[in-house]
Amino acid sequence: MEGGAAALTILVVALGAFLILKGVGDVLNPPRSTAPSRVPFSGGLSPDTHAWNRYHVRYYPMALLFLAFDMEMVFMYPWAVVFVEEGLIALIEMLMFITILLFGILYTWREGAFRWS
Amino acid sequence: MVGEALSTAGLALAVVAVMIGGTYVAAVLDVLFTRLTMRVAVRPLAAAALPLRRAAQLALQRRTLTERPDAGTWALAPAVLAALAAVSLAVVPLTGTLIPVEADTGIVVFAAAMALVVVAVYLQGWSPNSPLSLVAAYRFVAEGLSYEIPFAVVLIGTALPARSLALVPIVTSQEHLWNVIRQPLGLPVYLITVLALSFWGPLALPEGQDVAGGTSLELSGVPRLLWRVAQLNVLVAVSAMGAAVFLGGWLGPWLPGGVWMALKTLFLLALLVASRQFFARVRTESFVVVAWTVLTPLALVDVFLAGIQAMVAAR
Amino acid sequence: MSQQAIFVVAAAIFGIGVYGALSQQSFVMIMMGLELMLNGAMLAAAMVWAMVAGGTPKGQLLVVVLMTVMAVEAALGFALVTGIYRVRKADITEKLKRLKG
Amino acid sequence: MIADAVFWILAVLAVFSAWRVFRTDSMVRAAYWLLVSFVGVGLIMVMLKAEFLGVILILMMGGEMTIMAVFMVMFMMNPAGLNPMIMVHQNRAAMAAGFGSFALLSAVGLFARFPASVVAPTARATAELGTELLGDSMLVFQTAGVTLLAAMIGAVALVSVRGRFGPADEGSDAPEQQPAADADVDSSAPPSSTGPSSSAASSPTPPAPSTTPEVTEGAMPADHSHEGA
Amino acid sequence: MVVRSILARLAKKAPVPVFLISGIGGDEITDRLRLDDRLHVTDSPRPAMILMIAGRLTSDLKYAALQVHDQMAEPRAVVRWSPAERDPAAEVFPHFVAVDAVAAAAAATLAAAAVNTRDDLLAGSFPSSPPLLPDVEPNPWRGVGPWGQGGTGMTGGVPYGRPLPERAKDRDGLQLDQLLMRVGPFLPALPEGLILEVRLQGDVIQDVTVGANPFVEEAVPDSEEEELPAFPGPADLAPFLASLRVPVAVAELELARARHHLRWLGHALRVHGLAALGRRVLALSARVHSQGAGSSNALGSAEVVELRRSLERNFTLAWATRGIGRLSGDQLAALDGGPVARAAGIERDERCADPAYLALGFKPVVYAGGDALARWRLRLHEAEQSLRLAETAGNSMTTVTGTAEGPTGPLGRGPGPSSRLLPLLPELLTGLEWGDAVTTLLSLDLDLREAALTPPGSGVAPAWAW
Repeated sequence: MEGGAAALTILVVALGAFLILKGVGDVLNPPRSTAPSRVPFSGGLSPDTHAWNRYHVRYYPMALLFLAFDMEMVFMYPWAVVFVEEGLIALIEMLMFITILLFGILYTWREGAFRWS
Repeated sequence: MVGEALSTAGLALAVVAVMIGGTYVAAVLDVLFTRLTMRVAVRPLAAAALPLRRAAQLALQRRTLTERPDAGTWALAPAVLAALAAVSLAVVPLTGTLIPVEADTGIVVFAAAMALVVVAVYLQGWSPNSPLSLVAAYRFVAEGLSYEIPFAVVLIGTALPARSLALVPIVTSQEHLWNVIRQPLGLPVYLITVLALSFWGPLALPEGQDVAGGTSLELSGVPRLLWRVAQLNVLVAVSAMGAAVFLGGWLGPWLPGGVWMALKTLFLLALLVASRQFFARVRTESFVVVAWTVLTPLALVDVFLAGIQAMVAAR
Repeated sequence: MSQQAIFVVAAAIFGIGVYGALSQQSFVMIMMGLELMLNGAMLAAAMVWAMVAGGTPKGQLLVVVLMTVMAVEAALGFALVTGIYRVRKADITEKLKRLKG
Repeated sequence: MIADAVFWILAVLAVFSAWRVFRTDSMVRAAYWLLVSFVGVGLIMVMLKAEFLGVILILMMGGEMTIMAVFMVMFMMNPAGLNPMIMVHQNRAAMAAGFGSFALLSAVGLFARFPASVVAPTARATAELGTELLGDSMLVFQTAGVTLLAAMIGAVALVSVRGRFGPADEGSDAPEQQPAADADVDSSAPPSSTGPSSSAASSPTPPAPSTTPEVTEGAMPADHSHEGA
Repeated sequence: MVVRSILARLAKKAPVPVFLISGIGGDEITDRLRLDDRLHVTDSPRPAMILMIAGRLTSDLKYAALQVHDQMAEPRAVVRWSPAERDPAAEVFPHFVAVDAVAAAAAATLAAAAVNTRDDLLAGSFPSSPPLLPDVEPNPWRGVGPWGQGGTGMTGGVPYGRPLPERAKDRDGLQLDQLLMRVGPFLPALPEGLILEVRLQGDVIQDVTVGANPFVEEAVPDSEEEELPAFPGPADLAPFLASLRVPVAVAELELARARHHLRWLGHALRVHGLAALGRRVLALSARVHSQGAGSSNALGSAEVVELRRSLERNFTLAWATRGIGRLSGDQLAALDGGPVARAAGIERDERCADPAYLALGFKPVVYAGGDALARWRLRLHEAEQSLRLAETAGNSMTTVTGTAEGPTGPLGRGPGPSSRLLPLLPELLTGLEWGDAVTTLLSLDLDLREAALTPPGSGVAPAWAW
């Protein structure tokens, strides 16, 4: 709890310090620009459109795999704490759980879904 | 009440001091390694001053804008990155007694803060509305989703012998044998994943030359400086954590604990900083495949080996 | 930080989630509404664990299960959205209704 | 006292950001507002001594919301919200349902009597959860594994285009849709995202969509929302 | 003010951040500038303080240079050097520091001028260069649409000055937006002067159009201007072009080849993330230069051997380039030899036809991989071989004229190597991820200056003749 307060303080201080430094920079040298200066850099030429687009994420199967696989962490942390006390049963149960999940990676890999689609 | 607040402030100051000092050292180390690789004369004093001079130069620049950027998230990105680095550094015990944030779930806090790094880098690349920067942002998402699991899993491995997620027990559990020896797969996997996490060296995918700097492509002046500093902050935080969980933290003979911790952190920091002189940047796709099919299984093997080892040791 | 206060906050988050899930046209936005509802539920569950049930581990387990549900929902939801977009070239619910008719 | 203040700040942050999710045009911002809401709830959980659950929630959501952002940008037209947009239907009914559920649940919370049994300050919450997972609730744990595996395989099989069941985009060139074919749709609001639909899309860049009917949709809240539909 | 002066004093000894632009006749100078300790060459114009223009700008380059100038953060200034006495492009930069020096001294003078100009900029005694392009939005939009943002509907109009990208088909079956990206002539990762119009869906290239070569100048027939000065071609090709007409010392040619390959390697390593090592290789290439032909030892070959050994062991470099940018059989045939073909197992080298080389025991280096990995290994191997040849060649001269094996491919037979490669780019790059596309482009060693000697429109009469 006290630790949480300290961590929160540090978080807010760091966040604030960086935002303030940026503000100071803007006060020291207020940004100003012309339309050509705002063109995004790609080697000296201008684009036709905005860069923001319906970006085709080529690794979306991997992203979905991550969503599910990431959950393993929720179970693994409490498991790690009691592992030594529980002994063999803990090892076997987690081995089972992880083996089940590893099939997911195996399947994805076999489908070639880690490659750019 | 007041005393408590004062001690909290003191600990927060310690974190800030370590962060600033570490960042400066990392910047100087980078200059030194770069010049050594170039095989040009290295003047230590000039190298020590160079990061400050560069920073001053950037501070004097007028920041540039892009066409309709997302100004809010653009300003927030470096601040978020630095704040995450600060929080993750704060959970690392600096000595047996100087523990800025004593959390029962220290490594979970660390992993959570580092998981949010993806958010900061993605926002940095997304916000300026610039094509190459956007490509870089999405690259880092691919990278982030790949390194996160092995990164968190090898940290869990260090919690097994300690029977706790808090960092002080994890360090003291290494009294007889450091985790780097006990769990030989741990530190290598950790170092690879934190390189990806701090987008540095061979895994600086979102800042590659092929995207002309990517996430920092449109940055000039103070925002660029802050982004560089925040990136080094992350390097410092992960080095300190690596020293604590794999190299026995403050443990060591003859010297005071703080010195040991500083030396070990420096060692890992130097390794990480130097990596960019030796390894070419890898392809995003290759990294994704390897992270899932090699690093993740290796990390899981590491955890189970650590578990068996801890179980045998407890008998 | 009483039971009641936390419950009201959880209810507010849940209510916003209900609004989002019902009002949004885009599938992904609907999923955000669902996630918010689960967010409120998790907060309530955590409160029950800490303040009502006296720290029984089952309370924590409930939160973990809710989190798993969220991950599964997200993974399958995104997969479905991708599949729908692939065929229909849109991700909004109206289009689906129209295609049915 | 300070704890109360912190709680209320976090609570307001969580609720405010939850509300912003549906009130912002930029998909990235929407996803990260949701993340802020989760972070707020996670921190409240930490204050409730559910330290592990709170932190792990933030850890999980960091990844999940980035994926959320990435998918939303992928599928929403105008993902950065450069043109203002409101993609809502039955707005008023939804608003009523939202308020209704909030009022109902709050009433339950405020007026129902719960036993007050506070978690022991010395409790090792994470270890207890671990023991529970490995002991009594072992089945839950293993079922979760199987469920996650099913989710992984299902998701990957659904999306992967080079699966062994042939190309996934077969039949993806939908015929031109006739908006007026369906009576229950407001005919003034033709399909919004069919601008360069099938036939037009075969040429790499169709002309700017300003002349296609899609512009009528989503321009103004009043034009757009299908209230009472 | 106090803060500013303290910062300015601190900043004075920092390397000057420069954005390098290399025009006609500036190719060797930019390499030397990269080796200058006083300068820090940036990847993007945004953090640069000095826009450094080495060489004469053609009209195509001029506009891009103006754009880059305006993109730089203030305070900024232009420092330039031109080989031509009168440079019409110079007039567009109203305020610039002109460096007047012979080509050999230009790099050092430019660097010194950059340092002085930076110091003056920071001290406020030299005004920051004002924006040069007119402050006009790409599209008029203000006030249009319900919120004045320039668009109506969800995707219509030109919100904030530009339209939104449009959807297009994709190999993946998801019809998402296609982003048209114009990359060009000054993107540091690409060959100097290469302009590409790339259509990206996600980070995968859907379509590539190669833009006009900016080094090709069209003389305006009725202009009052004096004749354009003759285009010299790339500097490191000069001995090879000379050998088309007269016999040239083998040692000189081989040194030039080694220099070219090392120079290429230096740039490639920088783009692959090994900037410091790349600089070391560039410095090595410059040393090969200064020792020149004739001296039979200490040409840096020992260093090249060591470099080759260490790079062959660099597994991440191999990993980043393996399997990238393979050419099909037809494409290789169109190249008619050269390092890219030799890296794909085609043993063709003009030097084999020259008795002078055969007398030295020359055998062409051939690699089998055909990918970017094989190409850089081959070039490194050839550099080592060339240095050995130069050491043993003594005073022997080439005997064959009319054709020559240039560092990038055969010269004197139809279009030059880069002119042969450029038309292959669309086919080669389509379907690649952007990073892989850059790796591919890099590995081909395109030289737009060389391509300007045989512009595509010039038909069968190559410009080797002059």
